[in-house]
Amino acid sequence: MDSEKQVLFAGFGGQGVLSMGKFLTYAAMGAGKNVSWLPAYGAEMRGGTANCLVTIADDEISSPLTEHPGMAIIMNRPSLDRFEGKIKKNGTLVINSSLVDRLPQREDLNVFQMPVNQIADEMGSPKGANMLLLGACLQKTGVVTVEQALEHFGIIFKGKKESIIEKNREAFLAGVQYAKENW
Amino acid sequence: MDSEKQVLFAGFGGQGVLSMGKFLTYAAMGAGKNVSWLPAYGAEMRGGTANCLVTIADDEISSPLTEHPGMAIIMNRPSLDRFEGKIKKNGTLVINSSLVDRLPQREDLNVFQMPVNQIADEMGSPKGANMLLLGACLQKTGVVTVEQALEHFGIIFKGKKESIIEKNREAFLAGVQYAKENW
Amino acid sequence: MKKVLMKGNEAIAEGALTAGCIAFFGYPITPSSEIAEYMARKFPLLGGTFVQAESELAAISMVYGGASTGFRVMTATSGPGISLKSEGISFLAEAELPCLIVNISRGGPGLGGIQPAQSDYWQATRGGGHGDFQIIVLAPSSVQEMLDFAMEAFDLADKYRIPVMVMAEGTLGQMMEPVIPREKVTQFIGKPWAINGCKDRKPNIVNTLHLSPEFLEERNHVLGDKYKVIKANEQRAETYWTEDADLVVVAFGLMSRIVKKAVMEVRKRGHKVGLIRPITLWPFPVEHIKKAAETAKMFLSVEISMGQMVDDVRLAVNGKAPVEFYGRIGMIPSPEEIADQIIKLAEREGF
Amino acid sequence: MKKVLMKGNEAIAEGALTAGCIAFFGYPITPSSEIAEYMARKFPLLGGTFVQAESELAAISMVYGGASTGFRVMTATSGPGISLKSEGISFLAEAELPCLIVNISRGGPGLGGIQPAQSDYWQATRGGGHGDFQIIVLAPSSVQEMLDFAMEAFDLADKYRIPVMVMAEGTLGQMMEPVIPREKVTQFIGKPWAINGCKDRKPNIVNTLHLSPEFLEERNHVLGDKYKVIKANEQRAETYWTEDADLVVVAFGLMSRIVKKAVMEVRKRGHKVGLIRPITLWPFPVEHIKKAAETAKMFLSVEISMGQMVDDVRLAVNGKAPVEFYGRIGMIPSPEEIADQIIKLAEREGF
Amino acid sequence: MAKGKVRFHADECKACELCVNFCPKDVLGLDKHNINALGYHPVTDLLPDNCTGCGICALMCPDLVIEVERE
Amino acid sequence: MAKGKVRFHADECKACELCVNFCPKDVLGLDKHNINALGYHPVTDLLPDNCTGCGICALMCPDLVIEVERE
Amino acid sequence: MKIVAQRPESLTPAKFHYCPGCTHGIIHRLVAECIDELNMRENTIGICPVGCSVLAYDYFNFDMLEAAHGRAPAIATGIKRILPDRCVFTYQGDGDLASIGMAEIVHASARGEKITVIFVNNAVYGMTGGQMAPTTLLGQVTTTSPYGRKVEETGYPIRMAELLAINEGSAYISRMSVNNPANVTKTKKSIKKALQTQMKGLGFSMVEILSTCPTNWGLGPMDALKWLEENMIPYYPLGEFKVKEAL
Amino acid sequence: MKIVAQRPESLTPAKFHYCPGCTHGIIHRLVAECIDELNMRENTIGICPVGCSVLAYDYFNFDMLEAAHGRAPAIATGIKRILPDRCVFTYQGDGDLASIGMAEIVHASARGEKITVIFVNNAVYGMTGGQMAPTTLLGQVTTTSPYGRKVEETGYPIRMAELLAINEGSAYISRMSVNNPANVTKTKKSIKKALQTQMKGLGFSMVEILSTCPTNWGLGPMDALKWLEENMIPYYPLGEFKVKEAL
Ligand SMILES: Cc1ncc(C[n+]2csc(CCOP(=O)(O)OP(=O)(O)O)c2C)c(N)n1
Ligand SMILES: Cc1ncc(C[n+]2csc(CCOP(=O)(O)OP(=O)(O)O)c2C)c(N)n1
Ligand code: SF4
Ligand code: SF4
Ligand code: SF4
Ligand code: SF4
Ligand code: SF4
Ligand code: SF4
Ligand SMILES: [Mg+2]
Ligand SMILES: [Mg+2]
Repeated sequence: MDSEKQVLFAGFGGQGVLSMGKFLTYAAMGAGKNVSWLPAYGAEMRGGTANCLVTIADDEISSPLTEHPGMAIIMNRPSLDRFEGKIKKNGTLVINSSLVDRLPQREDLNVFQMPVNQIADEMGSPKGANMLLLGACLQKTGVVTVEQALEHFGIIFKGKKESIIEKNREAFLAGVQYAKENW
Repeated sequence: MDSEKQVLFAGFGGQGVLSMGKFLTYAAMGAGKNVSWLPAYGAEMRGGTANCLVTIADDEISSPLTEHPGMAIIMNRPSLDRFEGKIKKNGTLVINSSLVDRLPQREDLNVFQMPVNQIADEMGSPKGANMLLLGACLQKTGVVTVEQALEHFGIIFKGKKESIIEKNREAFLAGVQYAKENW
Repeated sequence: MKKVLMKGNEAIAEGALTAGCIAFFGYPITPSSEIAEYMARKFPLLGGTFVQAESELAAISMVYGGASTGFRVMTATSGPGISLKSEGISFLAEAELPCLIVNISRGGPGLGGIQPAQSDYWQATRGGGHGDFQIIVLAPSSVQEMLDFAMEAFDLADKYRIPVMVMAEGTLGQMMEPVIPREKVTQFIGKPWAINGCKDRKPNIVNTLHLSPEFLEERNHVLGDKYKVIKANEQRAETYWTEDADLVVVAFGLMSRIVKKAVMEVRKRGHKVGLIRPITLWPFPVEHIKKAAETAKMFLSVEISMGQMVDDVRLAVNGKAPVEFYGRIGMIPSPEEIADQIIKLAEREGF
Repeated sequence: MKKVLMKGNEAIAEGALTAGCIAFFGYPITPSSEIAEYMARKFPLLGGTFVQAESELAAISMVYGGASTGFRVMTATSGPGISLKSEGISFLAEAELPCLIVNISRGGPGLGGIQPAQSDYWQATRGGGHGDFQIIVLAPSSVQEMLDFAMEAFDLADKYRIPVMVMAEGTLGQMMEPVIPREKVTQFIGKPWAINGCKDRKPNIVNTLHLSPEFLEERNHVLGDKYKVIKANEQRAETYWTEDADLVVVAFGLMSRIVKKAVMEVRKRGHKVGLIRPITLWPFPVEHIKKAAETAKMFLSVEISMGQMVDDVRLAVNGKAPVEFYGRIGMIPSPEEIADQIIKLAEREGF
Repeated sequence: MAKGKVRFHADECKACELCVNFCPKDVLGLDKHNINALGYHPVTDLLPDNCTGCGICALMCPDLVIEVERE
Repeated sequence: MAKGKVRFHADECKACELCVNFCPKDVLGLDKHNINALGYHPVTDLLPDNCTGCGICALMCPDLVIEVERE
Repeated sequence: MKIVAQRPESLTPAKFHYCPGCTHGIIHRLVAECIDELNMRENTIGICPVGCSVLAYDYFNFDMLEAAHGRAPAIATGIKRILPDRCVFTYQGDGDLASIGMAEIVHASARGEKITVIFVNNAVYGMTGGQMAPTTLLGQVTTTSPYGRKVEETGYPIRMAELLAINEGSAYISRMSVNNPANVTKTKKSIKKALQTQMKGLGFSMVEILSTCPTNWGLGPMDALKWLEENMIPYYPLGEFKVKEAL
Repeated sequence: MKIVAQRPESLTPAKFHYCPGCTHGIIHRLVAECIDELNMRENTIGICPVGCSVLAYDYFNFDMLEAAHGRAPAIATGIKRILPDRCVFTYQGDGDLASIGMAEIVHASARGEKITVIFVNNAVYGMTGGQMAPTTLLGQVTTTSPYGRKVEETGYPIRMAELLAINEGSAYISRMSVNNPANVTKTKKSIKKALQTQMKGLGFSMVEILSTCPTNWGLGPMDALKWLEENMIPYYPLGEFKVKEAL
């Protein structure tokens, strides 16, 4: 692992991309890293796109910004169009293939696909789509380990109902499973 | 007459000092001079003091301001206190002795006094006090001539009722008369 | 035409009417209220619109609406009123709506006093609102210029689609001087962007919201480019006796006339002093100052403030000569006082 | 204390609470609303006062009332809101009422966008209101500093009886970083001037009206003298690698962190580049810049605006070296972009 | 009973189901097999023959998804 | 009938004559022989014996010129 | 077959950005239909507020102006005074109209300004993420009344229609709702009446419309309509509060 | 002899700067007397407006604050929320309260802010030299309605007491007048009731007081009182519009 990792999450406003990023941030902080979570806040308008950038480093983070994240988690088509060109050379691209109907044009990227919405719908928890994808990503890339993430589940969802936490954990683990089986 | 004359009018807010100055300004303009009329506007507050400075010149007026007017027409005591020291050396000071209960301390000034309020009250036109004093001043000092002033009476009071114009003219002429007799 | 004796405030109103202004929206405040009062008397006879707004916020918003119809409209106020209008002015600048905004300025900060001041200089030329924008600011120095600059302001506003401010010390609004009236303007620039009903054309939109960062940036560059053109073309100043001057005094507005008299006085006493009088406060007459800085040994900014324009003088001089400051607040210094200051400086520096 | 992950907006609110702030008056606006929301959650539990005002005008007036009681109070908003508060800020400055005003700034002018910007710099440091006045302006660059500067702001405000603004790009308000909480402040300066009922003393008056020109001028000098003291004592900046720098970049806020990374990058490539990060935007760290200007061959002001702070850099450099500008609007340039700019300059100038 | 026909701009449907709930003839429902560009299961006519063309669905649709024709 | 007495801070009188007009006993009037520091003929009691001390003059005086005593 | 419902000409083809089930969309359509039916599209100038409907200039197919927050009635005044024969309306949310824009709306009404105001009351600040509005109901949870709106802290929700009906300058004032088909139809009639009031020169006209904000209420679209009916209508009675038939 | 009328302790010895016969002076005295009688001088904070009464801080003998134009109710809110047991009142003119300060007064009332407002309605902007106010009567000549206020141009005078009485947060709202001794006495009673309403914590209280401006009306002091009686009272009826006795 490098000394500094930057992960971009992007999708529609309602897809929970900001929470995905926050989750990762908490988990990394719990794992003793320096972290920052930076949303491109567009919340003043409904129905727009949303994205956030998580930086995880061993040392002080001088810039919580980048134009070239090492990894991008893309939840919809417009986000792929917008960010494909920005990902670092040989970076990682994770795609929600339920809502992205094309593959990247670049050939240097490590691409992983998952029909997130379908799987979430099938599981009966459409709101769990983001946790599904996150689980898969962590399983595959180890930005933080799945164990580290699970450890901080309680802290991250503090104040939420137990049933909701449980649903999220289920989705997360299903994602982990999916990655193990398919990626 | 110098190429530039500056006359200060000062008194209470309700004493018509601003109109006195305007009158002189109109008259001087009518007489072909360059003029400016500059009030120390305090009208936002009631019951304060009021003063204005009239500049009359043959050439362009570069500064409509001065700290040292050649002539001051003082309608009340606080104004004397405030402006006595400012009048030009050997300048002219005209005092409303009805409301000014002292003489100036400076000895270089040409001083003229007139119990303006008493006379105006006696004439039955208390509002004519300012015109009384102005008439006297012009008669005495000739900043503009009495004839020039009378010529522009109609223009200056344009839009006012004829009876009001007449009252003012009467007061003005009474002032002229007073100066002839007493100064 | 024949000279007429007028108050500065009346002259500004008369200038606006002569320029074809058809609506005034304002809220009274000393020392600017006579402008509104003049309009209230005139418009009912001329068929224009006078609205006493419920506040300065409403007034500038009415100007926003009025200007968007393409007609010439204006408002007038004093310091605190400009503060209240500053959100609106930022909107007008971004929407590129031409209009006239008058500040007959008084002493601050806070409620302050109603006496003349120039301490709204920064507000007028820089931070009078959020975001990157500028408005053209004209500073008249006589009642005649109050009238003339009101007309000029409307022309500049239409030409560049920009709000134009005329800023004058309260005294200039209150004093009377003879004024030559001008010919009524009857020809105006077409305004195809105006909001007046979309008959026979596509709908027009007046808007300042730009949610996309890229477009927001583009808009700022459009404005920025326009400002560059204005800076290149519209810097205005008067210079007196600067060619051989050791000391160049910089002063604007009525203040500049007082300084002029002082400079004349001091010249008589043998000191080489000159005067630059900025007419446009924005764009600031950088070129005039730069030129003078080639030969002058010192500059002196005289303001009725604690020192604001002096920054612009320093920026223009750019270290070529020392720039001093002399200021009063709440009162206009007399020619004698300024002359004393100049002589003190001249003697100190030995020129 | 243990680090907590916090949004910048929450950190500012938490800092204010830690500093003993007992009342928040505000009106929601993106990207600052979380400050109000945080206070709305906390005050009912802590016994303080949260009032959602009907407008920014009302909010700043409530702050005026609240601050006059002598307690620590605050408000928070973004660009357009500051414009609406500018009359009130001028009043607060003249009445010398200590308080905290937060601007989580976004792109303008007009409604603009909600993306980060630094284009309210002029408004904050100069013309944000009528009349001659200044407020102290602090620019944090991390979420930790959002908390710390809120505390610092209250101390400075009380010490100098002056409104203090914390100004941060929207991004800084929205981003999360780990933060070390601080000890709660429990000791405060006495405020004998406060309005709280005249028991056992003469009545106190909070007022900004000064009808006498002489007294108005005196008040302006009282303020002016205070500002001089603050300028002498409170200029703050961080400098990195300026000792041997040919090119000194000046940048504040979150922007300065991006620049820092770029500068590190460029240093690696052998160019002698340094960074000055103004922490106080007013008083501007003139001394730091002057010092750097003794050796640096060039300055570069990097801002998220069309170029505002660059004026202050130029005023401080005073012609000793050229001062260049690079800016974006609506978006924060990346370290890569800044590095490119610096290298371009370095190569052009040959250092 | 009048005969009606509904047509959809399915790409603009946000699956709010207001039309579904207010249709007096239970004509409408969400198409669980499709996801539109907005990411929603768009509206469809499950029982087209029941439609009377009353227009209530269009009246309640906030997004002008539905056009209604009546005989 | 009650007996009253009025005293004046004559320097503060602005000669508005509200007291004069509202006094039910016509006690008050302006002193035409005096001008106070404000430049007005100040109020005075022309018929002091009529005063009942009813206080109406003080009630209506905007400038707190009048103090009233009653037996 | 004849078409009984289709996109009015006074709307552009642009898709609304509103959340699923948000009744802003219904209200937009009603306004557009009225303007079509009154044949005034080319004669109309609309003013959008700052609020979720800030982008209405993209949706209405006639001249549009976007106002500063709360100032729409003053802007409308500036336009209408110069172009008195145009149809000028503002479209405003409850934060915009009843909070920051209170002075402007009261004065437009007092002046009898010949404009029409479409006032969308959804009891919350939608655009900025669900803060309390002056119309938020007692007990209602918002991000700035996280423990429910309490009288002691924030006072009472303001009934704008009743307040403005007091002013003599108000010629037509009503409160409507779009919570069911019957009310939607009534709302449309009321909007048309308000526009006609303006064009007849009778004075100020406003239709307050109770509207939903599923997103910030945290309810599904249907539940939101139900919440509106059960909670808002009892506090904000529907009806016409002022109807001036002629001068 | 016992003293029946003398300067209240709650007034300083400073002379009023008001014009001859201006009833601002009477109202100042009434407020001071009420505060004396309620024994609250040391517990009171007053806020003066921008208007002729801007200098009231020189006249009232307790803690005073001078507000920006129209903002007094918001300032009062800031103080009262922090010092809830103090007596906080604003003193405002009709330009200050009903024009530029409309939003602040309506919201203070809606919030049920526990403050008292002394609202001096003299149908004109006194301080700035006689411009039209929102309360200027139809036909009344002012410097900005030089041909008489006309409905078509400026709409209708606003009746603030009636308007604010609509708000549930208003606990005591009255309109009084100081045109004759009987009404002055009633006004004083009403002011006291308003202050008591505040101190009992019942909500917002306001006394609107019809007052003269001889200078800008161009009338002598007595004629001004007569004009008030004959022209203002018919349009602005006197009385109590809202009296909440207890919570
Ligand atoms: C001067 C100013 N203050 C605050 C804001 C932030 N703001 C944008 S919309 C809004 C409230 C919108 O609520 P509402 O008017 O009820 O409309 P809705 O979104 O609910 O339809 C606020 C406070 C702003 N843009 N400008
Ligand atoms: C922001 C602002 N706008 C305008 C003014 C000017 N101004 C001072 S007092 C006043 C009106 C006063 O009228 P009113 O409130 O009726 O009080 P009155 O003098 O009649 O007692 C105005 C417009 C100001 N000081 N500040
Ligand atoms: S037109 Fe009527 S019956 Fe047909 S689908 Fe729509 S609501 Fe149902
Ligand atoms: S009402 Fe419209 S948007 Fe909602 S589900 Fe039906 S068609 Fe789709
Ligand atoms: S106390 Fe009564 S009787 Fe005596 S002077 Fe006064 S009003 Fe007249
Ligand atoms: S009422 Fe007062 S001010 Fe007026 S005349 Fe009588 S004593 Fe003098
Ligand atoms: S936030 Fe509320 S009001 Fe705004 S679009 Fe969404 S549902 Fe509608
Ligand atoms: S101007 Fe009018 S309100 Fe002001 S003090 Fe004079 S009479 Fe009273
Ligand atoms: Mg709303
Ligand atoms: Mg008044």
